[in-house]
Amino acid sequence: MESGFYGSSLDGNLKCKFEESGLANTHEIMEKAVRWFRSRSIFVVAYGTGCGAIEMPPTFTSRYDAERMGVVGVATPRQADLIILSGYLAYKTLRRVIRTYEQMQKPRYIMTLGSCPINGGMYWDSYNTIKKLDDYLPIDVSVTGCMPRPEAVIDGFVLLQERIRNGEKAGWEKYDENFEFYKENQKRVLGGHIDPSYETDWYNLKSGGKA
Amino acid sequence: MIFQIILLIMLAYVVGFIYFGLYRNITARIQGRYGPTVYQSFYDSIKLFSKNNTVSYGWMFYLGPVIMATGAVLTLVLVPVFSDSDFLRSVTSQGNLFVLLYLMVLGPLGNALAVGTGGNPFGVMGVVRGLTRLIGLELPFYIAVVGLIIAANSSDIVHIIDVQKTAGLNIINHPLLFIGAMISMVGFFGASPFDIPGAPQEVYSGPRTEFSGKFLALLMSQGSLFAFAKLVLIVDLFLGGADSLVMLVLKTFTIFVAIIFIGIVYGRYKVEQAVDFLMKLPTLIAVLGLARIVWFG
Amino acid sequence: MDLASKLEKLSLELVQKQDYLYSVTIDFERLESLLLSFLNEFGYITLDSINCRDDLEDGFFTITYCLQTEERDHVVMIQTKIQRENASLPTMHTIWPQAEIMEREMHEMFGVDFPGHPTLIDFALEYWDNMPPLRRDFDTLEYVNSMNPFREQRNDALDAKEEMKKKREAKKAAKLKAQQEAEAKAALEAQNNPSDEVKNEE
Amino acid sequence: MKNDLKNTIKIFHGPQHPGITGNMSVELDLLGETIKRAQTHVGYLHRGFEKLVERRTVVQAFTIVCRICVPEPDPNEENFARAVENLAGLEISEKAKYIRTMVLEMQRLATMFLWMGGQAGSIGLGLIPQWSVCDRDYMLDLFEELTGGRVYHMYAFPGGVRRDLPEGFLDKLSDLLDYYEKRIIVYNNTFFDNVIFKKRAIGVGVVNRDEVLKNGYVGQTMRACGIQKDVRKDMPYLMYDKLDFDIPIQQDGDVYARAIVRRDEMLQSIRILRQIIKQMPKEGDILQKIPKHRKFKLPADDTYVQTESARGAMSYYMAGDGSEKIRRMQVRGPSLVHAYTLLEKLLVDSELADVAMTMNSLGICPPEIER
Repeated sequence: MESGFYGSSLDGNLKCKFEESGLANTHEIMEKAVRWFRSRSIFVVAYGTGCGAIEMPPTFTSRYDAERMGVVGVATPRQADLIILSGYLAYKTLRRVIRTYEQMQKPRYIMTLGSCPINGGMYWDSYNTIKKLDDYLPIDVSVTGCMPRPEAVIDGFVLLQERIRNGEKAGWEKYDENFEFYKENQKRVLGGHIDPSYETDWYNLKSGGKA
Repeated sequence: MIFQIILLIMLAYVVGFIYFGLYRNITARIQGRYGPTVYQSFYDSIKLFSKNNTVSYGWMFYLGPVIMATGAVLTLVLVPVFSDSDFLRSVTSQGNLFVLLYLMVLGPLGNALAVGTGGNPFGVMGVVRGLTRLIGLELPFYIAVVGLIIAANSSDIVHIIDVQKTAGLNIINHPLLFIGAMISMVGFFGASPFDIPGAPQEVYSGPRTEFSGKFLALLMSQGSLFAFAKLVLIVDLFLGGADSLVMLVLKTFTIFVAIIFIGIVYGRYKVEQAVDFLMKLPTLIAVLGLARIVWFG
Repeated sequence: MDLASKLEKLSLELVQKQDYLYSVTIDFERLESLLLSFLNEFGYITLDSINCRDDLEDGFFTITYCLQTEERDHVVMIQTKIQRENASLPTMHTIWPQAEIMEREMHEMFGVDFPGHPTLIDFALEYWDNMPPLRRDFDTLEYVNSMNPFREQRNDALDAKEEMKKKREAKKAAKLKAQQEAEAKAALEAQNNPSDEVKNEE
Repeated sequence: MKNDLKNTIKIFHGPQHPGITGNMSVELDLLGETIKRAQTHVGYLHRGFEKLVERRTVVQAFTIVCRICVPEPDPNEENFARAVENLAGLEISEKAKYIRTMVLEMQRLATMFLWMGGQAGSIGLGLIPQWSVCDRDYMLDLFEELTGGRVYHMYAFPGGVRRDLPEGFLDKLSDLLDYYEKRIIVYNNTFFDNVIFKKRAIGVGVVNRDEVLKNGYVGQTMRACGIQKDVRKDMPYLMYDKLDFDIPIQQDGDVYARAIVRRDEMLQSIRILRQIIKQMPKEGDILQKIPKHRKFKLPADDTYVQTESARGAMSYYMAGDGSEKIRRMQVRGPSLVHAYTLLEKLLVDSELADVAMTMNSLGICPPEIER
């Protein structure tokens, strides 16, 4: 993959043109500007995967008001830059989350709330939740707590904005680079049934319940 | 001429986005919070233009936003911005209200074509809702426009503005027509209670569900251009146009705030309820206004 | 209570467990007919919940049906025992529609079969290929370890048990030290003022 | 049936959807926008609580039970605490009873405000969620002062409550209730009397009155059909038999009737809280010592407790076996039957636009369906 193709706002061709005409700086400045705009406008698709979903309404409504920082919720993953995974993920949820994440357009970021995606949290011995989310998806910001308060979530937004502004390597770049690693992990834990496919009667399975 | 058209589009782009930012800001204040900055929509649109796009359903899918943007730009250049000066009047003399009304429907049609290729059920559902709603929205607005044409004896917008200079503003002379047109304008702006096509609780983002990145940015830009064009059209038709930039901003902003205030306190109709409502009350009001013009001058 | 005398005719005993809570224990063979007579004759029209308890040591499941009357002012638990191996229960979904989902859940979580049940599909689990998870011989920790690697501890992470032990020992040591110091002090004082001690002794 | 489904399209309403009340999904077969078949799917939140509790001692389990229902944790704590008390034969002091009752009613109010936001949001009335979630936050502030936690409180410990009331707490609560009373009038004007809410909600999601009792529907779904039942009155627990309150009912059984019942219940909650503030004993133990509470052994017995949550009766079945661990704890919340038996039936022949509204008004809480 050509480096900088996704990471930079401008593709290599344009960069060359700038450099040819002695305007290498312009490219840098524009890059910086685009990064600033990206940090200033974050569209969130809030996937309420767990308990943390209960602190999402306060974060986005009038008392804490994340919208003043340019963080605004959208309905579909196609339009979103950031997906918030608010808590532990059951295996069943992880399948949907992977699909949702892969539907998002680059650059895309992941933020998790709570301790459970980090190390299992309260449900460390639960048979139906995953313990280490960063094996399966690249996480940009983890907000700890059970659950994190809205202030902490907003702090997470600020951290993410700083990272975007500084041009640090984001999770989706790691996902592209280590795609096989992530897919292998996903396959291991989800037993090969990763994507909800349109062919199988996904919801009328009679797989389980064998005594 | 070309220069003026480009200037007009830029003006509309800036004013439209600032209005959209103000819309978010004012809504936020009513809801008891600070809200985003006024320039937030700029940030959003620039960010979206810089996003990658990996979704493709064929060329028709790409063409949809372009057709919508074409409709918006053509509408814009056919609406006279200032009443007195020829500045920014662009090609208004080439068209009239009928062309304008036709062009206003171009956007939804282009949208329908693109979303149809996209194949997302929510998008299709949103388009069907949008077109159904359009039937209801157009009726009172067209009746109001026909009334104005009869009253002014011309379908030229410039002439309608000129008539208002001598005979008084249309909002005072024909208040019934104004009310009918305003109610359908609320719908044209996608404010509650007529924000049915993109109802997030029902069909995600409706027609926009599959659009992302640059196409979403294009949709947003055409939305703001179109919003500005519609506001100017209402000002031209009912408030006698504007002779300076200050007056233009003042008059359009008043209309805009009225639409926000109507929208914020109402929930969302179901689509058949909306058509039912629009076919009854605003249509009745507009028809009464039309009858008044026809029989009493 | 009225119900108690009615049950006595069926040679069953009604036990009051708490306020507003009664229980009846019955053989599996008579369960279905008793549930029907509770519904049709005694007026217990609401099925509140069906619940299964795994008594692994004794080798059976204890099934509890919680019923309420129209008044909803008390609960009667009807309990029965079924074999753990190839467990099977009559389905109640034709009588109480809500039993359908409760039985589906029990089928998934305990592996109890319900012949005649229309929708014994997955309830909460997906692609589950282990034994039903709520059976007590299912070891969830072992399953977790086989599926998920745990995150390694941070270098500066402390073991809570060890730390508590250390803390306790430190506390003990401090206490001992204080005691010794006090003793030493007392001894020192005694050395310094032998006369006092002598006086005391006297 | 088969013929009906011939020309339908199938969509999944959820799990990532703004119009769903959490992480669950409804599979819909649509003909146009009319729903021909609906099927609920859960499992996205399954943690196996009932298994986890079996692996923990009473004190350890006490910290996780509140996570069973996220918007409304306190009825879970109350149920758990009362089940343990019933099994162990503990009697708690009057003050602890009063405090627990107070916490339950505070939680009811907070949940109602959150519900109001969801219900208004489901018809696109974006103003009300912004206000009501903020109003709920003031209650959470009080919770934080009382228990140390904003959402999860871990407060109702078996044998009493974990902490005493902070100084001046009751005055603050009283002030907040004054504020709420004023706010409910505002909400009444903007939301409950809203023309469009009435137009959308009246006649939608009508529950058949005959089925209510048989199918085990509880809470507002039952009371909106004119059945005056409430666990707080019928099987009183804590101090509810000494408090004076009414059970509001409506006759129509539709979404609007349920909304009105909830509004009236908010007023009743305020009324109960005012009485508690007046009657709260100044002195008294708050926590009865459990002997050997770390290695506390539950007797081999079972019990079934019910608490009226803000969405209906919530029941716990608990059995001990003479060891430190709990043998079996089963949670039966109101959502299970509502989300399956009722919702799948109500959605048929209704429209896509009504799905979010109906779900909200039934008070469906996914984490409690599947635990």
